[in-house]
Amino acid sequence: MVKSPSPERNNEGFLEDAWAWSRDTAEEIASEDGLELSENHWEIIMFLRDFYKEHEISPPSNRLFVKAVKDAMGEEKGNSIYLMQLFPGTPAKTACRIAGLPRPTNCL
Amino acid sequence: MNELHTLHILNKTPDHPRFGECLGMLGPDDAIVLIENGVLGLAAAEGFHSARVYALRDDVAARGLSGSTQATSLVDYSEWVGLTLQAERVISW
Amino acid sequence: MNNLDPHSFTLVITGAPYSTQAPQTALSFAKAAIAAGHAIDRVFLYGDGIHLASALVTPPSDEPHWPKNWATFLEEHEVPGVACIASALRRGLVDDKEQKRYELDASNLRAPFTIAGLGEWVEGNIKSSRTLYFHGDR
Amino acid sequence: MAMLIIIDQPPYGGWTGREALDMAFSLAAFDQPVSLLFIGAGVNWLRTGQNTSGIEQKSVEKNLAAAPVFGIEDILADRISCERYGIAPPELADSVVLTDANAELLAQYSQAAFAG
Repeated sequence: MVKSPSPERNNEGFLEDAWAWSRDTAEEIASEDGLELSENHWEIIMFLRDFYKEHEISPPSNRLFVKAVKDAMGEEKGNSIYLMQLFPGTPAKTACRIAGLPRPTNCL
Repeated sequence: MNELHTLHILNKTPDHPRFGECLGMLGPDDAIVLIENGVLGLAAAEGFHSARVYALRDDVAARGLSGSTQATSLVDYSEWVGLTLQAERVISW
Repeated sequence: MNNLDPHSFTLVITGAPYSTQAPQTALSFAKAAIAAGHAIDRVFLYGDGIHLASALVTPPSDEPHWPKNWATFLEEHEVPGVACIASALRRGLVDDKEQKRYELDASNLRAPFTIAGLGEWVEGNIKSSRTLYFHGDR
Repeated sequence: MAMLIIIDQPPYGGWTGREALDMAFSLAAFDQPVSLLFIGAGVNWLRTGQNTSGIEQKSVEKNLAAAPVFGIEDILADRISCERYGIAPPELADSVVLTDANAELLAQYSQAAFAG
């Protein structure tokens, strides 16, 4: 299988165009963070992409990211420890980057 | 002095939609402070129901309205600061 | 609430200097509050209010310089002045850090103002006895 | 008691409403109780079927739909303003509650603010 060229990204590794994203892109970005994507990762990544499509915004802070996951999947996954394990650092930022969503404005 | 529920700070002219919204949410134990262009409400002889009406002296004077303030108490900045602390809540329109 | 006890205020300015009276009314209010023995916890610039923190504002020499006057006040009374980052970036106000982050040609934030998120506003709201808003007139 | 964020400006022609929504989101992010009130021309936020592709702006209809997810308590719409702009209750999302914007409503909140 021939891989298409990697889509353009900014200096913090975020995609310039959320719709240029593919699963290959996600794996490439994740590997830069030393992450190998499991089914648990994919579940959150696809949730974030659906959320972005539905609301035209990504959750604007880490706390709201956790709230949105909790609203969709319950306490077991909608908690910061679980999401931190999957997406180290600032989970919302790491997860948005892998999911191909725009760089948050650091508003909150 | 009576209890002061909400202090409404109004800086819009009577033609601005928010002027009317403010009057619509005015309660009997509320007070208004007219500031900036809000003081033009004095010239337009707006009815403020039973609310106490204050107007910021500097803004009234700047607009040449010192003569149209019979039922209004003119306040300076320091008295305005005091009013914001007397009220249960303050809303800036 | 007894207005003779010292209180603290968070002031939110959403009107731009020279398009609205908001920054100037807010400064008079702030000075009166301090003169009465109260404290200004912080000043938060939001929406068009962020223009007050621009280092490039240059009014004619015979008009008051509101950004400079505000900066002097903040320094004198050690009051934090914070511009909302989302409002600032959209309107072209950046500090050195954001200049680097977005690879821009220049920065234009006036000291002692800083750029931060709405969390600063939420915190001021919780900590202060009163939060006052100074809007434009449109 | 909750804070009331008021939106009285219609969407798209200006940014104040969006900045009001951001204020509400940030209160929710810090677990501070907050509700939204739409009044005057602001009720035009609540119309369904907004298609913004032609003006290259994000849909406030879609943005606002995230409010309940983030824990914003109530989304209120002033009854008279809705009548004025021909927004009938069936057109309002389930999460929107019709109310009368008056002193009694204001008294239920510790603070009320506009974004600009």
